[in-house]
Amino acid sequence: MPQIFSRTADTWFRAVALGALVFAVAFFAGALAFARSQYWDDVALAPQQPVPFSHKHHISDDGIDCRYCHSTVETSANAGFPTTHVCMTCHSQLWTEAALLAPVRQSLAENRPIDWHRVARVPDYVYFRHDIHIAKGVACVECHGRIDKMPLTYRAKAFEMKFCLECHRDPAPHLRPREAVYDFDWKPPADHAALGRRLMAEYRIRSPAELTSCGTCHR
Amino acid sequence: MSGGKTFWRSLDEYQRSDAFGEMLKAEFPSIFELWTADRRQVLRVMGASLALAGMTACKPVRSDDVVPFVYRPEGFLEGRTDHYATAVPFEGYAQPVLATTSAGRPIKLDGNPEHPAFRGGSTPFMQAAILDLYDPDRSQEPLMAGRPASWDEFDGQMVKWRDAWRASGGAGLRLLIGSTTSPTLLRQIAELKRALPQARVHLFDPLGGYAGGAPQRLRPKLDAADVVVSLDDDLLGPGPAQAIHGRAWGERHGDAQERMRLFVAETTPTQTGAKADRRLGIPPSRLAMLAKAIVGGGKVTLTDQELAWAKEARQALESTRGRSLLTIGPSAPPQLQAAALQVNRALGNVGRTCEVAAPLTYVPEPGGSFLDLVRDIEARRVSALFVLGPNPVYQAPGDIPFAALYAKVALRVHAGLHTDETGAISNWHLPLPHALEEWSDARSPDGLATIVQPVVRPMFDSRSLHEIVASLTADAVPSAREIVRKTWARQLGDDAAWAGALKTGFVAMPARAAAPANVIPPPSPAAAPKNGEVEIVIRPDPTIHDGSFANNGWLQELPKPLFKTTWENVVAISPRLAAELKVESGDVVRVESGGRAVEGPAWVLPGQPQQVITLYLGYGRKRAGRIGTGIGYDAYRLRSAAEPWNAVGTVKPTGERVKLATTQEQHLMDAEGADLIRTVTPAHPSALRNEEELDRTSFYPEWPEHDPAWGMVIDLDRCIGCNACVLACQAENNIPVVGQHQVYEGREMAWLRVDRYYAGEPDDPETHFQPVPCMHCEQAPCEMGCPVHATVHSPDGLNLMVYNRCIGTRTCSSYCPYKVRRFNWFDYTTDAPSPTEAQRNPDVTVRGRGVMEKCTYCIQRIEGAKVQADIENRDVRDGEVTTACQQACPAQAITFGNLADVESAVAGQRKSPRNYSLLGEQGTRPRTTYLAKIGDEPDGE
Amino acid sequence: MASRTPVIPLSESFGEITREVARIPLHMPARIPWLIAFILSLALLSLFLASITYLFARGVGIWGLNIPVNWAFAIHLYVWWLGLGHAGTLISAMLLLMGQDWRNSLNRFAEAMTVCAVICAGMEPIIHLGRPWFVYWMFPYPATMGVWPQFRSPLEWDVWAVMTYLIVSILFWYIGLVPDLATVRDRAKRRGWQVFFGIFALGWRGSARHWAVWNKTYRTIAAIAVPLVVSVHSEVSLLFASGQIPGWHSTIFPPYFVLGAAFSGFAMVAMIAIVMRHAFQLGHIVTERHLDVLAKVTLAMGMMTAYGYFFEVFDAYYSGEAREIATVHDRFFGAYAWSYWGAVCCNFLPLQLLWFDRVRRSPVLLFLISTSVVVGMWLERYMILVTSLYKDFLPSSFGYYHASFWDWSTYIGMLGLFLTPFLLFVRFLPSISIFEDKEVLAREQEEAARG
Amino acid sequence: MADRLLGLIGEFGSEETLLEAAKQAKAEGFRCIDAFSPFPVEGMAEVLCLERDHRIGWITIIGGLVGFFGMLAVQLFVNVDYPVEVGGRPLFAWPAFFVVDFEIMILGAVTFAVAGMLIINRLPKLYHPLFGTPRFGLASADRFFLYIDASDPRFDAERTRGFLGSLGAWTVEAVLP
Repeated sequence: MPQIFSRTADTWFRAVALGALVFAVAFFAGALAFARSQYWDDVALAPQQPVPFSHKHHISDDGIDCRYCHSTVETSANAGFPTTHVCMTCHSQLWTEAALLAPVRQSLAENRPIDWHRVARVPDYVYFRHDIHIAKGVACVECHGRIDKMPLTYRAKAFEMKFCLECHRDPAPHLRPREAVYDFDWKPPADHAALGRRLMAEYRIRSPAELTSCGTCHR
Repeated sequence: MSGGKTFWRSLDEYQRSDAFGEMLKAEFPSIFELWTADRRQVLRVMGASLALAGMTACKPVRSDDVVPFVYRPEGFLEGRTDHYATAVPFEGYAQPVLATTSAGRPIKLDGNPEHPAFRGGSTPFMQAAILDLYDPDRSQEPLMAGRPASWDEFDGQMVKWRDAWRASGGAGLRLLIGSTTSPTLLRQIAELKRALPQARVHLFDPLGGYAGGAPQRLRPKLDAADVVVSLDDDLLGPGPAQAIHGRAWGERHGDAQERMRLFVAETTPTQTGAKADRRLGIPPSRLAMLAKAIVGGGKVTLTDQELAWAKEARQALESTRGRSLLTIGPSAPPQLQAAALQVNRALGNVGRTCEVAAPLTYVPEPGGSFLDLVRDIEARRVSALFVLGPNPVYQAPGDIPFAALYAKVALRVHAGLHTDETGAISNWHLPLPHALEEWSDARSPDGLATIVQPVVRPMFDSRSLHEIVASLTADAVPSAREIVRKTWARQLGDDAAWAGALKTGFVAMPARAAAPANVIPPPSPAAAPKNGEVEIVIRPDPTIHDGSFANNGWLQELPKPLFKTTWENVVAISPRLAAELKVESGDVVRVESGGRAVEGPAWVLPGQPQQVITLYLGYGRKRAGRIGTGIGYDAYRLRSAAEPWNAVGTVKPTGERVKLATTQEQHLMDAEGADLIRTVTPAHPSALRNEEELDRTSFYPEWPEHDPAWGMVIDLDRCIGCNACVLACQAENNIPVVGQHQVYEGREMAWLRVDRYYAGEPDDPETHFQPVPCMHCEQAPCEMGCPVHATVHSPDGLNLMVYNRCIGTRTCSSYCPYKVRRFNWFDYTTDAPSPTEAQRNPDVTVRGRGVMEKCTYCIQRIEGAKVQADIENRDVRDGEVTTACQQACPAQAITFGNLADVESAVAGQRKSPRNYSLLGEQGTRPRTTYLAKIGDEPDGE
Repeated sequence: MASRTPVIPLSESFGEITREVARIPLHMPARIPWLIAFILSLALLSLFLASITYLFARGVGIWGLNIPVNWAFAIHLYVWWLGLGHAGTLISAMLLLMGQDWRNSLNRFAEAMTVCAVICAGMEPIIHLGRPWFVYWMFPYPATMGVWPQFRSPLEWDVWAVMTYLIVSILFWYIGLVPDLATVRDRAKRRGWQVFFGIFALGWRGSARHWAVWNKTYRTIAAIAVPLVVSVHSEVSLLFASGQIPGWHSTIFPPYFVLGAAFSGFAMVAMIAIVMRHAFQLGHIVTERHLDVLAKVTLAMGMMTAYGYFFEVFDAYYSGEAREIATVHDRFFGAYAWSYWGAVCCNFLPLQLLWFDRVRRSPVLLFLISTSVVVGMWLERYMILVTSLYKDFLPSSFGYYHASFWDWSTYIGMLGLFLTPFLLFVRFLPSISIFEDKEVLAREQEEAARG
Repeated sequence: MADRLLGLIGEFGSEETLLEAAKQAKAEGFRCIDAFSPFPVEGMAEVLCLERDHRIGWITIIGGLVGFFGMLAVQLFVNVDYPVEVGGRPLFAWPAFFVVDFEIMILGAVTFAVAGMLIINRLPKLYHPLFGTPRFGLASADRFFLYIDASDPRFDAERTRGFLGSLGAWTVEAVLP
């Protein structure tokens, strides 16, 4: 009986089998990694906006409070997007001729809204509310990152469920006094843990079981 | 309305292809499925940018557009809802509502809680009115001879006509208006008569009679009555005062100290009869005789049963003088109405349990009835007819060929929400705005007026009825708002008073003195059937009413309270007659009367008087829109102008059989069923069957108690089966309409259903209603079955349904002993027509294909209240969370709240001996429990 | 014992057995009938693909499902397919352990049938999902959602049970196949065949060391597979028994389901044995004696299943639960009484003929009776599902189920999903265990020699 | 290299003769012998002293334990990682968990057993010198072979060939690499 396979056949066979195994593992690992990558969660991507608005300039250089533009952040689920009118309260005086601001002036003149591209957004079936987070001492920076350092606005955190859960499971380290919520330079005190515990009690933060109950965010 | 253009065009294109609409209806689960218009355009029309709640994949959504305002409208807050007090019309009466708007679009209507009579109660019609606002089939621009035209063109024509009328004093000009209570319209009519003395205003009121209205009305005040005897008066059924009566009913039932006793004799089963302590089914031909037996005097020929009922009712009336009430239905002959008035006067009831007052609605002057108009057209005395609102071509009685007569009028102008049967054959059709879009006013049945204020910009190129009427005489027409304000100039002259009236939603108005009572002719017996004939009773449909709600998908799919059929009308037939004729529910029968005939599916209705059949108005529409056209039979064809509510004729099966889209089979309760609906009696005050029902032994360790612990109690003694809760739930929770075919298949989506059970003899059964939402079982079988944690329990006791986690195994529904879960068999929502999706509640996820859904106890409201309380650093107060069904219930049969709070209303009701769990023996520990009905008969009978 | 007729005729020889079986993949004796059957099954498979394409495009609403009957064809066929599959494992594993030599002519294709049936069974719950594209949520993987599967759900149990069963069935079938693949490899003349069988035979040489380790492994797996079969179908039954629906909520379900599964499975094996025997003239290997024993086992399983039927009724009355009794009445006289009586008639009436030796040995009659049993068990699974769901507790939510066109097309198409791989197996692999039959023959010859 | 003898292989006509030959070879003192047969020959394992090899059993048990406890660990972990109340059932619902644990125990046992069998038998082995022996193909049909390896201390090409012949081998062939 002649040999069917060559002497190297077994090596090939094992290589292929191993390769298939490696591929399968890599495929799953790749899928998991992809779901956590920028391709999927859009973190740190600054979309092209009609006006290259700089949060860095307005916050750090001009010292404008978040609430000046996002005026409903304490009273509504939505933080509120500034109307053209709000932009023009300043820009009718400053940079009135700047080419960059032409779309804003045009919007006011034609009474046509500016089409901004939303950067921070959760899926439709997630019911996020700004007002309660502000009221409980969760700072802007917790979700939006150092927006005061962003010349162009990008998504700072992956708005995935795990990200939300991280804080809902253990809110204490993410809390700060209510008055420091808009302060980007706030430094936690030495005993951050004690502060967290105190604020948990003071703000009557609900238990992790309640905060991680599905109905808290999904309805 | 720059954005309106493309929107129109697509609609227009759509409307031209009727065949397409037919195909949609036949072929697709959602009648709306394929029809889309550009969503963004619509949102711009709505005047705000917002993301509608929609369910997409699990991917975090990529950057998309956000379109802020240029100027923020005053008082507008993104993400928050606003409430406006206004009213929607029903039979010309105001139904005071609180309109909830989100991002500038109205999303929900509820009874105005400040209103002294409605006190927050709603009816299904009030709840459904919002869908009419977004009806994509509404007429959207003036039509001249069926072709699009502009208001400018119309105004141009108007100038010529106006000149002619001025010269002739309005000779030949006739207006035909529907039933109305609007003080402004009444004022305008009076002014019109002064300006054009030759013109005449006719009333077309198919539900009040074609010959004109009664000069007096008995206005019941049920809350003051200990005994109510109703002769064919469906007090608790559909009607402008349903919410008021329902409220009174609720206050005199359940845990009320002084219980109202209700005697009902009816010619066809109604909700009122279902709730009666003593019910009697009686053919219309003997109703007068029965009245005579109660009024007393004269010899009567009645059966023993009828006599016994009459005797008991009479005794009850007399034993509670001043606290009793005899009421006669509007469909009974006027002679009987007058007799009832007499009896109530004699018993000293007037002023206590009822009032006698002039009608609030427009009463035409002599010669102003519809029949007078018909005569005048025949006599060629009418050269221009403005049909302002009603639809006489469809709603005229069968013995008047109105379509042909109408065509004889040279100038026919129709104004309405739809290009309906009348609009289609008019020279001009003018779109009217929806009540939520324009200024007007109206009066609610209790006599108060409501200023109807717009809560949204008109979506289409419509013009207010008031403006149209004004333009008949005036060259320069003020805006509707100015016209309405002028009416109220004296009472609400200053801006503060006006603003106050708008805010509260009602204005007191002086009652007009009642006209003197007419001389009462002796009751004349209704036509008796000859051998082989049956008596025919004609009634408005329980959900579509007179046909004006035919294009409302919610109301079409709302199960009729007693039949549980949807999407068509039936011919109600008694079990015995059905046996004689060998027909079953679903067999088509042919009903003939006066040489005219209709064919419709029979429905064997327990409690229907034996030789009586009932037809229901409102169906058989030819031009209602995509939803309402071409379903059911048209009972108007069998009506006669002289006697619109009754007829005599024959009925026979055609041999054809249709499948009815019912949501519940007919069931008589057996012994086992009696466990589902329980009745307590003075002898047996506890609803519990045995001690075991309190046993909470379980194999499982208990989860920790939690505060709050949400729970609901439904009082079956108070429930009147009106379905307001069902529609409130539908409106609140974005529940889709799935269409007739899907209901055939058993796929209706209602989260809350009102089950109807019969007990006893089919000829004279007890009828029970039982609203069934999700029970939020503490040991929920459904949750155990879900492999992916898509339905789980929250610490505060909610049985959560996480749509975005659901993969659609349907195990939960298989395991659910109550079968309250609903499944998205197809994609019922994505491609809903553009305006209707604007109604959706942004706080509730719109469910996509393949996921389960069910009652959530309105979790969006719970979470909203919790967040508000948390912001204010306090606990949620009792009563702060109301579920949509609870809010809507006129009879206050539903209580919701925190069971862990011993002070709460719901915890109090749980302690009632009437409290019991549905299928409690299954160990599911429902959080929704029931309070048993209260009967005066021994238990189990 | 010695007096019984040998399962393999003593006139056979090792070489003869080798030749008879190996000629099927290598030379394909019944080329035309096979081709016709294969084209037919491909047609069915295309029907299946078309049906699920439409299903995925539109949603499960294309089936006649509703609330309350929100499970029907997909789930009852899941149970049915899995039940058919169980016989393969039982024949292979249980009878191996019990030293029943007659199994050796049947086990290979019975196991292949198991694998095909389990593939079909596994498909059913996936295609019945509302959102099948999220089926992977049933597995615990580290998702960015942070949410995990729910291990208290019988459906979750089923996922693991069916997955385990599928993998174990394939492994058991495959390692049993390896020595025979080597046999065919060594008979193959064409290079393509040599490579094909060579790779899958893994270089099997029939060494005594190989055999020793192989034997231990094979018997160990067999010993594990028997409780696996019992557990898998018990779990399937718990999918129903865990619910509180009258007609499901019964402790009798696990044994009742397992017995029913074995019953239908043995009938299915008999059907396939008869067809193969006829198509490939395997009369000397699959003998009348085989049919006789198969028929006896089927009869025994059938009688035990009948006991389950009886006991289920008895149980309902004994419990005194009104709803349980109502469900039993409903099965007897309700809208789906046809499915109950159909199941009873198809399962148990023709079965009684198997008490007669002549019937047991008649391939035609046995085939017909087996078909009747397979149909009967189909009806039984349908009956258990639909008659329980359509009337449960509240009369208001009673509702009827009628299978739609797409229900039927998916089901009939799925027969193609079953037949296509099975026919490929018959065509390309040794469908009867060569070495095990030689083993039997050797033993018989030895016994004969000893007298 | 090419003609270095690896061993000798003798062909027998039946399992009895093979078994007998193996016994004799063993008695003769040969250690490195192997037998090849189309089916497992009863008694051969004892002759070749293979019956005390319990590795497969242990591997299976280990696989079962890995499966059982691995799955249990997953179940416990997911309920600790995200505790959710489900139908009032306890977080650690042992009876429910054991169902899946049992299945995965079986899965682990079977996959370990199969993998162990392949590893112990050093399979797959597509190329093997024996396949080059002209008559070896019959080992999977109806012939029985006894192989004596050249590495056996008692091996001697000529004498061993004669020995095999004396055992009744029909043919004796040299196995070459």
